[in-house]
Formats: sequence, C-alpha cells, structure tokens
Amino acid sequence: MSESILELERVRLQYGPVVAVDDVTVAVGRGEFVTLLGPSGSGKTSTLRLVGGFEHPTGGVIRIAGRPVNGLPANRRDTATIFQSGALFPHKTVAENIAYGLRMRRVPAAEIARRVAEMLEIVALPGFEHRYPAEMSGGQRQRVALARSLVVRPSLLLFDEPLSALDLALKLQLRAEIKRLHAELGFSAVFVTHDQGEALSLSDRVAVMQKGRIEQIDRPDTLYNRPASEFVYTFMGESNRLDVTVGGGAIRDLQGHLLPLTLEDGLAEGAWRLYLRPSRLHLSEHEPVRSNALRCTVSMVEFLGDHFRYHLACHGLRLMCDVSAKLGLSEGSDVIASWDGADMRAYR
Amino acid sequence: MSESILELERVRLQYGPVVAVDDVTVAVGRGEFVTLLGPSGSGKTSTLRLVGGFEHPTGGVIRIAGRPVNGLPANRRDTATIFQSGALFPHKTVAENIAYGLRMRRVPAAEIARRVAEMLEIVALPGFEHRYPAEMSGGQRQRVALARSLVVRPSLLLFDEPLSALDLALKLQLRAEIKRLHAELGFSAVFVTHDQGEALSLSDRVAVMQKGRIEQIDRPDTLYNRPASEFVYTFMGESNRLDVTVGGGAIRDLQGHLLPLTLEDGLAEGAWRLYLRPSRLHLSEHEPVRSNALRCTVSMVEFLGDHFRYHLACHGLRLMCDVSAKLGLSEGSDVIASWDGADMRAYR
Amino acid sequence: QDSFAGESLIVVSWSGNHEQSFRESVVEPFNEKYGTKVETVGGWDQMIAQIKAAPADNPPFDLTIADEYTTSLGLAENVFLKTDRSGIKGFEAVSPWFDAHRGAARDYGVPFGGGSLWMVASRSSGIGAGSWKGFWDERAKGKTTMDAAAFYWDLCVPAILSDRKPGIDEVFDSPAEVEALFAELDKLQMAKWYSDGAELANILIQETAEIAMVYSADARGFMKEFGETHEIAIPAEGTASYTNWFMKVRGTRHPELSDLFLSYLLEKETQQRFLDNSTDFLSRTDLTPPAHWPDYPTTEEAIAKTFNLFSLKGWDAFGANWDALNDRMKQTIATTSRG
Amino acid sequence: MRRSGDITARLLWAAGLLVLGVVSVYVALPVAIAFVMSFSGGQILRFPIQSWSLRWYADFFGSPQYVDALVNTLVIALGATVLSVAAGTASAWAISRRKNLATGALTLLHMLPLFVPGVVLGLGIAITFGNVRLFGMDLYGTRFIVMLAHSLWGMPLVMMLMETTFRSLDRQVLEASRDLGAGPFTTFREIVLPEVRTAILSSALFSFVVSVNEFYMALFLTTRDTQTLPVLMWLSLRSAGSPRLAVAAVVLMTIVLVSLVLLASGLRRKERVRG
Amino acid sequence: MTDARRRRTGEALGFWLLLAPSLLLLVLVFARTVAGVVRMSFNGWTPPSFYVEDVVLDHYVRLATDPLIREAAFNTVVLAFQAALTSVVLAYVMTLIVWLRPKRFRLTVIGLMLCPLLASEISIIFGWWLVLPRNGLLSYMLVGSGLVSEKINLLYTEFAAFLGLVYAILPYSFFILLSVMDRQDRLLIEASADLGASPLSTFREVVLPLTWRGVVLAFSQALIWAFGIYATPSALGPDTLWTMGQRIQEEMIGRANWPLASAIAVAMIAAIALLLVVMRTVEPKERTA
Ligand SMILES: Nc1ncnc2c1ncn2[C@@H]1O[C@H](COP(=O)(O)OP(=O)(O)OP(=O)(O)O)[C@@H](O)[C@H]1O
Ligand SMILES: Nc1ncnc2c1ncn2[C@@H]1O[C@H](COP(=O)(O)OP(=O)(O)OP(=O)(O)O)[C@@H](O)[C@H]1O
Ligand SMILES: [Mg+2]
Ligand SMILES: [Mg+2]
Repeated sequence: MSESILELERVRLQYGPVVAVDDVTVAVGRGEFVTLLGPSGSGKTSTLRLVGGFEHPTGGVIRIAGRPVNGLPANRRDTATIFQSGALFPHKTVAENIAYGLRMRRVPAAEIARRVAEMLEIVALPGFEHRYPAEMSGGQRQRVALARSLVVRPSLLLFDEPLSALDLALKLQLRAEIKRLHAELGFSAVFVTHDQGEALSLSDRVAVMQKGRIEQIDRPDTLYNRPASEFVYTFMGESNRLDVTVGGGAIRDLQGHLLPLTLEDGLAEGAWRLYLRPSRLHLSEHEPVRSNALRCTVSMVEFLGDHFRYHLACHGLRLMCDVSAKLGLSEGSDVIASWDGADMRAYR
Repeated sequence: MSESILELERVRLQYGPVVAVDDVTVAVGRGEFVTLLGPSGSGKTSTLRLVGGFEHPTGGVIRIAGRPVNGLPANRRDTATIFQSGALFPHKTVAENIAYGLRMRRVPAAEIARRVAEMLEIVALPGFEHRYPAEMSGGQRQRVALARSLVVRPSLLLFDEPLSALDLALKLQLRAEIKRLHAELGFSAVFVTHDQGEALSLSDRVAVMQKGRIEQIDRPDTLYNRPASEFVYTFMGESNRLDVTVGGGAIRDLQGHLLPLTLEDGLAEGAWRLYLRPSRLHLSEHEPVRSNALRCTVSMVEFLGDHFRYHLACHGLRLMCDVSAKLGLSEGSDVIASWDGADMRAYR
Repeated sequence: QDSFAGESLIVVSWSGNHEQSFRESVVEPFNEKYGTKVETVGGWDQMIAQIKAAPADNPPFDLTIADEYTTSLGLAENVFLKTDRSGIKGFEAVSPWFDAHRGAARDYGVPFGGGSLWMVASRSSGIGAGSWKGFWDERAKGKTTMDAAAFYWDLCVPAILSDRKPGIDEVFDSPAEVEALFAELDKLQMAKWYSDGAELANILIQETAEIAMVYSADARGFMKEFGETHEIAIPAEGTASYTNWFMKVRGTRHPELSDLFLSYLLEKETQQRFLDNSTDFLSRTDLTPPAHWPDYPTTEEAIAKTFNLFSLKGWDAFGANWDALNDRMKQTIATTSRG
Repeated sequence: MRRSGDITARLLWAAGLLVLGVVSVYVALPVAIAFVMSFSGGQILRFPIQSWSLRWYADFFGSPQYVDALVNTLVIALGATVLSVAAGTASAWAISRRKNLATGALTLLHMLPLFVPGVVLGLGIAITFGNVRLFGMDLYGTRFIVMLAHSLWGMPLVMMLMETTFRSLDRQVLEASRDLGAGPFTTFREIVLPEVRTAILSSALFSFVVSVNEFYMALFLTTRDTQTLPVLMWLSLRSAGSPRLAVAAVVLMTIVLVSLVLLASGLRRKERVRG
Repeated sequence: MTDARRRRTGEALGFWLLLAPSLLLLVLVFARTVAGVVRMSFNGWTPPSFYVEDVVLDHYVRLATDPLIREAAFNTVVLAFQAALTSVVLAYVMTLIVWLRPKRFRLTVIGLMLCPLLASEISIIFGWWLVLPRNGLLSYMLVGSGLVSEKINLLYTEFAAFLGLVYAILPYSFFILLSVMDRQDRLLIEASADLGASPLSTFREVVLPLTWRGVVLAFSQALIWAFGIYATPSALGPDTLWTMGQRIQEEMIGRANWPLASAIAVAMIAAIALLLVVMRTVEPKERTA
C-alpha cells in the first residue's frame, strides 16, 4: 500500500444532517491521475476538500504518502489545490502569486526567482510576471493558478473543476496543457469535474460519484464500455433509450410493436430500458449492416460540424444517430438503423 | 426588405474609445433563426443589446418589422430577451414571472392565467406555478425565462448565451427544446453564443463576429466547409495546422522536408498555413486511402468516449486524428494519415 | 375669571427640580383656579437664544424666567415686553430690595424670588456647611467641587470671604484685581469640576467630592436625597444670588393671561407654597420660614445681608472682561483639577 | 472542525474570541445599566440600587409632559424617516444609475450635513427659517421643521446605504423587466422595490434612530407643543439625574428595539417563503 | 440623431427629477443654513447681544491666535485619532471573526453592535457614569472577583473619555468593515493555507492587503464621527479636556457669541471636508480578480 500517494479509507463527511461524502474508499498511486466525476452535489468537491485539509472527516482515515493526516490543516499538507475560480491573490502580481508557496516554505529568493521563471516558461506565460490577475484572461489566470500550485512540487495536485468557467476552445487548450504537464512532470493528481469528456481524456482512472458514494472507479474505456450501472452509463455520454417489454421470447415497444432485437444474453421477462450510444448506430438504406436493426424514418438532420446527427423515429421510439459524413437522406425518407448487440446495454 | 423582421444597417456602437459594434449590416427574415457567434469581446452581446433597446447605436439604423427603432426604449420594442442568468424576478413565483409581460400589456387576468398555463405546458413545467426561482434548478430556471419571453409572442426573440451557465447534459437538453419550440412556434430569433456546436445545431444562419465586425454570415454547412477566413475556420472547430513553404512547385515543412501534398488550386510561392479538421483525416497502416497522405508515428492515443483521438507526429508536424473505432495501433507505431485535398484550407 | 378658561400659556422656569416645584406649587393650582391650560417648560441659558432664533411674532414661550444675566441679554436683544405694574396686584408686599438693584430694568417683569449659592458638606468630612472657608480646609483637599461652566459663581465664593470690598463686588473689578480671587481658587484642590446638576449628584453619590457648591434651584432636591449624610445650607458669611423675574416675551399672543399669571406669582399663598417646596427665596417678606430652612431671612436687613446680588450693573462690568476671565478660569481648572 | 496540532491557529482564535467577548460586554454594558436603573426606586440615579420599583415608570407615563414629548418624538421621527427615505432613495437610485459623471461630487454634497454639529444646524435653521411661512402656517415650532432638520442627517445615511444596495442589483433583471414592456416607473415599483426592501427598512430604521435621539436641533426648533423627549431629558440632566431619565431612555430604546425585532422577524418570514 | 438627443434629454430630466427632493432639502435647508452660518461668522459682536450686523474677520483672527481654541482643536484631533484607530482595530477583529464563522456569531454580534447606535447619547453617558467610578459596577466587579484589592476609579480620566468616544463610533467602523469583508472571497484564505501559509502569514499576506481599503475607509469615517461627538468625552473625561464641539456650544449658548461659534463651526466643517477629499484621493484602489 505504500505505492499509493493517497488513500481514503471509509471516509465520511457530514454537514449537520447532510451526508456529503459517504463511506468513500479509494487509493491513488504515485504518478496516477484520478478523476472524480459526478453530477452537481454528488460530493466531488467535498471529497477533494477533505484531501486538501479544508474539511476534516467525520469518519474514516485519510493517508497521504502512507501517513494519516486526519485533522492536519491545509498549510501542513503536501498537497496543492487548483480552484475553479483560480483563487489568485488579486493584489499580487503573477510572479508574486507563483512565488507565494515558495516564500512560505522559506525558499531563498534567488531560487524562487529561478523557479518562478521556469514555471512561467512551462505554462507558456513568460513576460506576464508583472501583470495583475485582473489584467489577464480567464485561461491565463487558470494557467497562473496551475503554475502557483505546481511550483511547490507537491506530492499531490488537487484540481477542483479548473476548466469549468472557461470557453470551449480555452477549455480544450488547457486540458491538453494539463495532459502534457502530467506526462512531462509525472505528478499525482485528483481532478474533479462534471464533464465526462474531460474525465475520459485526462485520467488514468475515473471515479464516478453519486450521492456522496463512488459508484464505480475504473479506467476510462472500461467505464465507458462496461458501466456498472445505468447511472454510470447515462452519465458517461449521450445515449438513446428504448423502453421495451420482454415477454414470450419477444421484445416489444410500449405500444406493443415487435422489435426484432437480439441481446447477447437473454433478458428476463418484464420491462427493460435499453441504451445505445448515438455513435454506435449505423445507417443504411437497404440492408442492415449490423446484427440488430430497426426500420426508421428520418425526422431531422442536424449539422454539427464534424458530424451529422440524424433524428430517427420508429413507431413511438426516438433514436439519434451520429454519422461523420452526410448521407443522401432527407427528412422523411426511410432508413435502416443497425447496431451490434454488444453495444447495447439493458437495465431494469 | 419588408420580408425581414430585423434589419441592421451600418450599425455602430462606441463606449467611449471602445468600438463594441463596428459597421454591422445584417437582416433577419421572418421565422429565421440567426446566431451571432464569436469569441469573448467580439461584440455579440452589444449587438443584441442594440436590438433589444438596452443600448442605442452611435451610428446606423435598426429596423424592426420595417420600422426604425433607434432611440426607442426596450419596453416599447416588440422583442423579448432571454438572458444568460435567466434574470428571473427572484421575489415573484414562476407564474408571476411568466405573467409579468402580459400584465404590462394589460391582458385580462383570465387570459393571462390561460396563457401562463399553456406556456408552462410548452416548456414542460406544469405544477411549478408557485415555486420561486430560488427553488428550481438552473435548467428549470432557463425554461421559465424562455416561457416568460415566449408568452408575450414577440416578433423577435433575443437569446444572450442562455445555455452557457448550464451543465453539458442540461445544455444539450435545452438546446433541443429551443430547436423544438422554434420548429413548432416559428418565431424569429437572434441567438448569441460562443459555442460553435450550439450555433451550428440551432441556426438557419450563423454570423461569425470578431472585433465588433461580422466576418461571415452564412448557413452552418457553408460556414464550416467554406469559411471566408482563417479566423472563421479556426473558430468553427478544432483543427490541425501545418506550417509550410511553397517553392519550386514543391511543398515543404519549415525544416525543409518535402511534403507530398496536392492542393486543388496551385498555391503561390511563399509561406502558407494549411488547416485540416481532425475528423477529416483517415488512418491506414499500409496504403493511403485518400489523395493526400503523410507517413506519421503515433505519439499518443486518447480515449474520448464516442471516439478516439490519435496524436501523430511527422517530422516537426503534429497532427490530431479522430476515429470512431479503436485501431490496432499502439503508441510508437507507424501509420499513414490521408485526406482529400478539398478538406484542406490554405491561408497565408 | 372664567374668561380665560381653556386658554393656554407657556411659562419657562429653570429646568429640573425647580421646574417640578414650580409646576406643583404654581402652575397646577393656577390652572385649577382659573380653568386655564398654563404649562411650564424647563429652560437654561439657551432661552434668549431660542427667542432670538424664533420669529418675532411667534416666540417659543409667553413668559420666561430671567436672572440678571438673562435679563441683560434679553434687554440688549429687546425680546421682553414692559410690564404695567398698575395692572398687577401684590407689589406692595414685595421686598424693596428687588427693585433697589434693578435700575431701568425694573419696568420689565415681576420679581418672583431669587436663587443663591448653597453649600453642601458631607457630615463625615467634619467640615460642615456653616462657612465657605470649609472649601479651603485641609481636610477638603481633593474633595471639593464647583461649577466648571458658570465660573462667575465660583468667583463669588472667595469674593464673599474677601473683605476688600463689600459683598461680592470684587468680582466686578478689572481682571487684574479679580486675579486675587483666582489666586484663592487656585489654592483649592478639586475632586472634579462639575458641568451640570446631574454630574454634581453623581459626584456626591460616588463620594468623589464631599464639599460642593450647589444652586438653590437644586438644593431642595439634594436635601431630600442627601439630607441624612450631608449638611446643606447657606454659610454664615452669606451668599451670592440672582433674582428670578418673570418676563413677558415680545410677540406673546396671551398678554392678558400673562398679566393674570404675573399677579398670581405675587400672591402670598402661591409664594408660601413654593417656598415650602424649595430652597429659593421669594419676593414677599410676609412668608413663614419652612421647616427645612428655619433661618429663612424675612427682614429687609437679613435679606440684604444674606443675599449679595450679582446685579445688572455687576454684569455690565463683568461682561466686558468675560473672555479674559474665562481664559483665566481655564488655567484655574487646569491647576486645581486632579484629572 | 477538529484542528489538532495547530496551536497558533487555536491561540489566535482564542484571542479573537476574547476580544469579541470583551467588546460585546463593553458594547452591551451601558445599555444594560440604563435598563436596570430604570427600575430603581430612589430619587436620584445611584449605584448600587437600594430599592426596586416601577414608580418612575408610573411617573413617566403619568406625566402628560413626558407622554406628549414621547408622542412628539415618535411623530417627528416617523416624518423625518419618511422624508429621508423618500429623498435619499430617489437620489441614490439616480446616482447609482449613472456610470461616472459628477456623481462623486453629488455623493459628497449629500454627506456634508452629517459633519455639521447639531447646535450649529439647529440654531442656523431656526434663524434662517424662523420667519418662513408655508401655506399660511408658521414653519417655526412645527414638527415639520424638525422633521426637515432631522432628515438632513437621515437622508445621507439612507443615501449611502441605498446607493450600495442599488449598485449590487442584478442589472439584467431590471433590463428583463423593461424588455417585457414595463416602463422605468413600473420597473422600479414591481422589481426594484421588492428587491431592496430589506435595505430600505434598515435605512429607515437608521434615520428613525437618528431622529429619535437627536436633541440639539430639536431644542432650537420646538416649542412646548412640539418638544421632544431627548430635549426634555437634556434639560433635566442639567439639574439632577433622576431615574425618570433612565426610564425615558429605556422607553426610547424599547421602541427602537421593538421596531427592529418586528422588522427582522417580518423579513425572516419573507425569506422562509422564498426558500 | 434627434432621437438620440431626445432620449438623452429625457434621461437627464429623469436624473434631476429623482435628485430633486434631496437637492431641494440640501439647497433650501442645508445650504441656506450653512450660508447663514458663514455669514454669521463675519458679523461683529458686542456683548451682551448675540451679534451685530457687520463684516469683520475678528473671529477668524481669534481662531488662529487664541491658544485655548488651539488647545481644544489639538485635544479634539488627538482624541479623535486615538478613538478612530482603536475602533478600527477592534472592529477589524470582530468583523474578521464574524466573517470567518458566519453562522454562529453573525446575528448576535450584529445585534450587539447596534446597541451604541440605538441608545441616545444621554443614556450612554449615564450608563458609563454608573460603570466607571470608584463605587461603580466595574469597580464592584473587579473587587468582587478578587482581581484588584481596592476600588478603582476610571471616571473623569482621559481613558474614560476615550472609552466613551470609541463606544460611540465603534458601530460605524464595524459595519463598514463588515461590508468590505463580506465582499472578499473566502477561497483565497484556503488557497493561501493550501500553499503552506500559516494563519498569521495568511493574515499578513492576503487578508490585510485585501481589506486595507476598507480599513482606510472605516478609519476616515470613524475619524469624522469622532470629531463631531463631544458631549460624551466631556461628560466622562477630565476637567481639562476641552474640545471644539464643546467650545462651539459654550460660545453659542453660554457666552452668546454667535459669530465666534459660527467661525469655529465653519473651520471644523472645512477641516472635515478637506479630510474627506484627502482620504478619497489617497484611498488605495481596489483590485478584484
Ligand atoms: N458547507 C456546507 N454546508 C452544508 N452542506 C454542504 C456544504 N458544502 C457542501 N454541502 C452539501 O454537500 C453535498 C456535496 O457537495 P459538493 O460541493 O461536494 O458537491 P459537488 O459534487 O462538488 O457538486 P458541484 O459539481 O455542484 O460542485 C451537497 O449536497 C451540498 O449541498
Ligand atoms: N458598458 C460597457 N462599457 C465599456 N465597454 C464595454 C461595455 N460593454 C461592452 N464593452 C466592450 O465592448 C466590446 C464588446 O463587448 P460584448 O459584451 O459585446 O462582447 P461579447 O462578444 O458579448 O463577449 P462575451 O462573449 O465575453 O460576452 C468589448 O471590448 C467590451 O469590453
Ligand atoms: Mg464542486
Ligand atoms: Mg456577451
């Protein structure tokens, strides 16, 4: 277990009657990048704050580098947090902000100067030393926040939705930057987000949280392809949902139309919800190209830049299908949507 | 011209020395959905505020339904704005919020009640009449804002980034709702956003703004596929950029390596920037599948849920390539990236 | 008599205890007798300023009490009305002493009585209120208190003790000569200089001071409160005093009722009632000394001997030197204050 | 909330709490004393209290003079509050709407009356307005002139508080109202007023308190009919401090306090509704 | 363009209409009164009357030369500065605690800090009279608790005057600082701790610099109030504590010298206005993220 830089063991946090973090057990290895993903209010930030030392658990143990830290205040933990707002000191220049943690550690001035300059290179902000936070854009501010935390070389970096407040373009750019820095510097990190794209692209492992608990913690592809629950499935990306009933060996929609579907393993009788990713559907005009197929009508075609989204209707069912190239299908025309049985998940 | 519900003619807005809107001319047809897209500070909001009557132009003419409205205050224009924050009246219930505009128009109480109830149906919030805004989620609040504006049946709806503050899932859901309502009710709309996905999916036409000017206004696919400028191209989506020099009939990268590329029309000699969408690249192991091809090494594979992103290197060039299914390519292996010449744009 | 029923009249007296006695012994019986609505308001040295600030035809009150200082201020600002003595009964019984020092000002108002300085001494101090010299007693060091604001009364105390001139006439000298009085005050050691009656009471309660100078307007109240522990009296050397005249204010809308009230002020019953309830002396000479003031002077001689008037003439002289003396007083306060 | 091992933080916190405690006692003490003293049975305010009684309350409410003065005080304070709140809120609204302009100078102008001593203002106003007649009535000696005078102190306080409040309003909400067809006046009534109610009430409370306690201006501007309680208190202070003074002080404080509590509970109820 | 002009005229009209009530009050009542006071300060004076119509500079000359007035000015300024400084320090500690731990203390502390505002000056003076002297409450408590062996007197000392003055201005400092403190981002404290700063360092490096503007603001406001309050310090302080306000009252009422009183008042108003302007200009600018 000393391989882990961070261990949470049955950690619990209550605010009065509200259980914000409920019996969370998780370990982060050295150099590992673990993301906490979940909807608003699921306890991600609370978990991170427990690790950072801003809150203290009402139950369980937290260990950093093998040492229990319950009750140790933030300034005496070897972690560094990047906040959603950046939380830069507005009255200090960029250089002063970055130097802050080093000064607190009584690093000699010359070394501070050297490391601040180096850090500014790394986050691609040389020349910004003497700016104040108010004089910079949101993305630049987040980079300073990153630099301020990185420069103290913490054992563990904690990110609390650092990209949420940014423009899409900036978000992508900074995401790439964080990824690059992680690859280059090899720090350990816990990253909080509610954006599954961010989680998937950045992390070694993703923990999906709901109601204060970790629902599943796994590698991104496992999580995406073998979600442990309906919640994880729907949270990981857009999906089509088919409400069906299984009975007498047949699958029917709620209006009783027979659906010619095959599932890898037989489903028990009763009502089911079948899920399908829009990108896993294939459209063809005459013959199905995969094992499961439905005959549909195109109700709308949406242009989304790098792909088109076809909205399909089949009796009462609605399906979305993403294809990268435009097909010669106009609204109202018939089409066959097909998919692999393995790409479909069933929950009841 | 009376076909247009809104016309801006050489409209200009200055805040002291800052030119927020610079010589903008645009017309919105009845029932049309036009989006203003652009980076932060490009003047989108300012343009919208001019139309709404919250600011007044320092030059040019604005006409709504053919009638000049320069100087007419917001309460005397037949437009309704949906703000980013929702701007709901916090001390009024949902029903009171929605009824507000009707009350101001002295609509009889019985009719108000009828239309409010109808509107609540339309935005799928029946039963929420007596809630206060503070008691609802962000998405619900935006739906109330939408209802509050729709209920007065304005000639023109103005949207100022109504989805920016929402979670991804909510954002997609509300986007679909707006699309549905537009299709059902056929209102005219001007929509401001900095999210190109939103712009592409919602609009009949998109105006890309930069520095207070409209760079290009066109249908989404035209804009995406035939951008009028490098700025529009890069703003419309992620892209790969190849810095090259053309000379002696050959194209070389900056280190002088020959690139075996063909462009539809010959390029003049000199330095060029070539752009390519990551989704338009094709990967193959042995033979190129499109006319232009480069031999690359895989430097990283990123899992993004519904697709994989391959990061490639070819001499000094870096390429990203999005493919929907995972290929049997690990990091370090060689690959051929190929694409159609028509998918490439060149700017100098 | 009923012609005044329901009519109102506002009369100013000194505020605090004085006002309370005045209301109980004068105003209320008057109202009872005539069915009028006379009311009394407390006032201090801001009264003339109030009249002056108000419009000439709408004064804040109809009758005002006035000592010599207030009178000279009011006459200078011309805010009083002359009084026709023929319309007022009771003058025959008034001590001539009141008019003797009045000069031309006697045309204004009627004399109700007068106030004076009293001495308070705690019984435990062993000093007693029999002589002003008690202030200079060794045992009184750091235990005395006098008025910090109306410093001219403080000067009267050494003036009474001084034989250089009769009574308190030393006070009306040139600053160079008044210096001798300051020199006497400088020898005192004050526990605290008080600035109002409430503070004086507080100082006595706290036993911060044991020997005090107190105005007769308050002395009766002090007797009730401190009678058991303190001796409160006019010292044998006599005292300095002012007279309380009631003046009609210019612009008053109730001149006849005012005259009636002025007459009432001079009635024997009125004065006796007031005397029984106060430590002021009254203008009639035919009153019976009250129980709390057995040696109340009733003869002309005794009045003249006991009460040395700070006269209008005196004010003319003193007023000219006021600023210089006031500045000098601040020095005295600085040297004699323990604070 | 355990903070084991962090001694400096705990020491600092303890020191802070100590200051908090001492200052709290310091702040509450004179007020508490005045309260206790009002139940003293003696003739003069003295500590420690020798006998307890309600006689001074009976005396206070039995004296028409004091009761009248109390009524005057309240009427004047209410009037001054209405004037202050109306004028102060209107100008705060105007100033907060303007981006730059000479609003700084205007604000300063509004603040100036606060820095002029009450004696000076009182006498000055009495002299200046002594002879002014309004609608055939003498201004001097009326409650109205005292209200005017007191609103010179109330209005700046209201202005200060309301200006910050108005500036913190969400501009988009106001624009939304205009957008939905409400004119500026309707917007103010329908949207702004309900939003700033708390601030208006608290600024009203401030100007009420200022007026209730002011005595120098009132001294020079009132007659017997309009005399206020603090004036009476001040005048009798010059003679001797009877517990009646403490009673008067307690009565004033109670009135202020009761209005404060009513206000607070009213607001809390409203907030509960809003969630 | 005419549209624009009409609209702008309309806006200007609305602006001035809204300002009208308060401007009327300020101009008709306040400005006229101040003008009257200024005029009065140039009048001549021959006792015993209040003033004589004239135009003389005597009173300003006296202001500049009279050592006792100078002493009063000096006392006023020194006392005001001490009290303002103390009130700001105390208020700072209080607001910091309230800000750090809102739920538990906030309402109680705010309620307590309203006390000095709610009670009239007269009752406050009375309160202190009963607390501070040798036989007062404080003395009783100290002797009773065994902290001191002999009764002590604090009344009529400079300290008592100071205590009373601080009492009167503390709420102003408190509420100004609270509003400034409430605008700060509490996350910055966490960020600072996170980067290894001890609570003291965080205070020095982050909290104080960020609230410094509020401190300056609170100080200048407290100072201005402290100048104006004189009944309390003179009732609690030693005999020799003469202040400007007291002097104005004495000249105006006791001495009936209206021109001199007016001249002192004019000088005081001018000094305070000057102070305000200076404070406004040296006020550090606020940086927000
Ligand atoms: N200081 C607090 N006091 C009381 N309850 C709190 C506090 N902080 C958080 N909570 C509650 O704890 C739960 C978890 O909150 P937390 O902030 O950890 O969620 P989150 O997953 O970070 O959500 P978000 O994405 O909205 O930031 C929520 O129900 C929240 O309301
Ligand atoms: N009230 C104002 N005063 C001065 N300048 C302003 C004002 N409002 C906007 N600007 C400036 O006008 C320009 C355009 O601003 P605008 O708000 O229209 O941009 P935008 O495209 O909506 O940006 P964003 O996406 O950030 O909302 C910017 O440079 C901005 O700084
Ligand atoms: Mg969170
Ligand atoms: Mg905008």
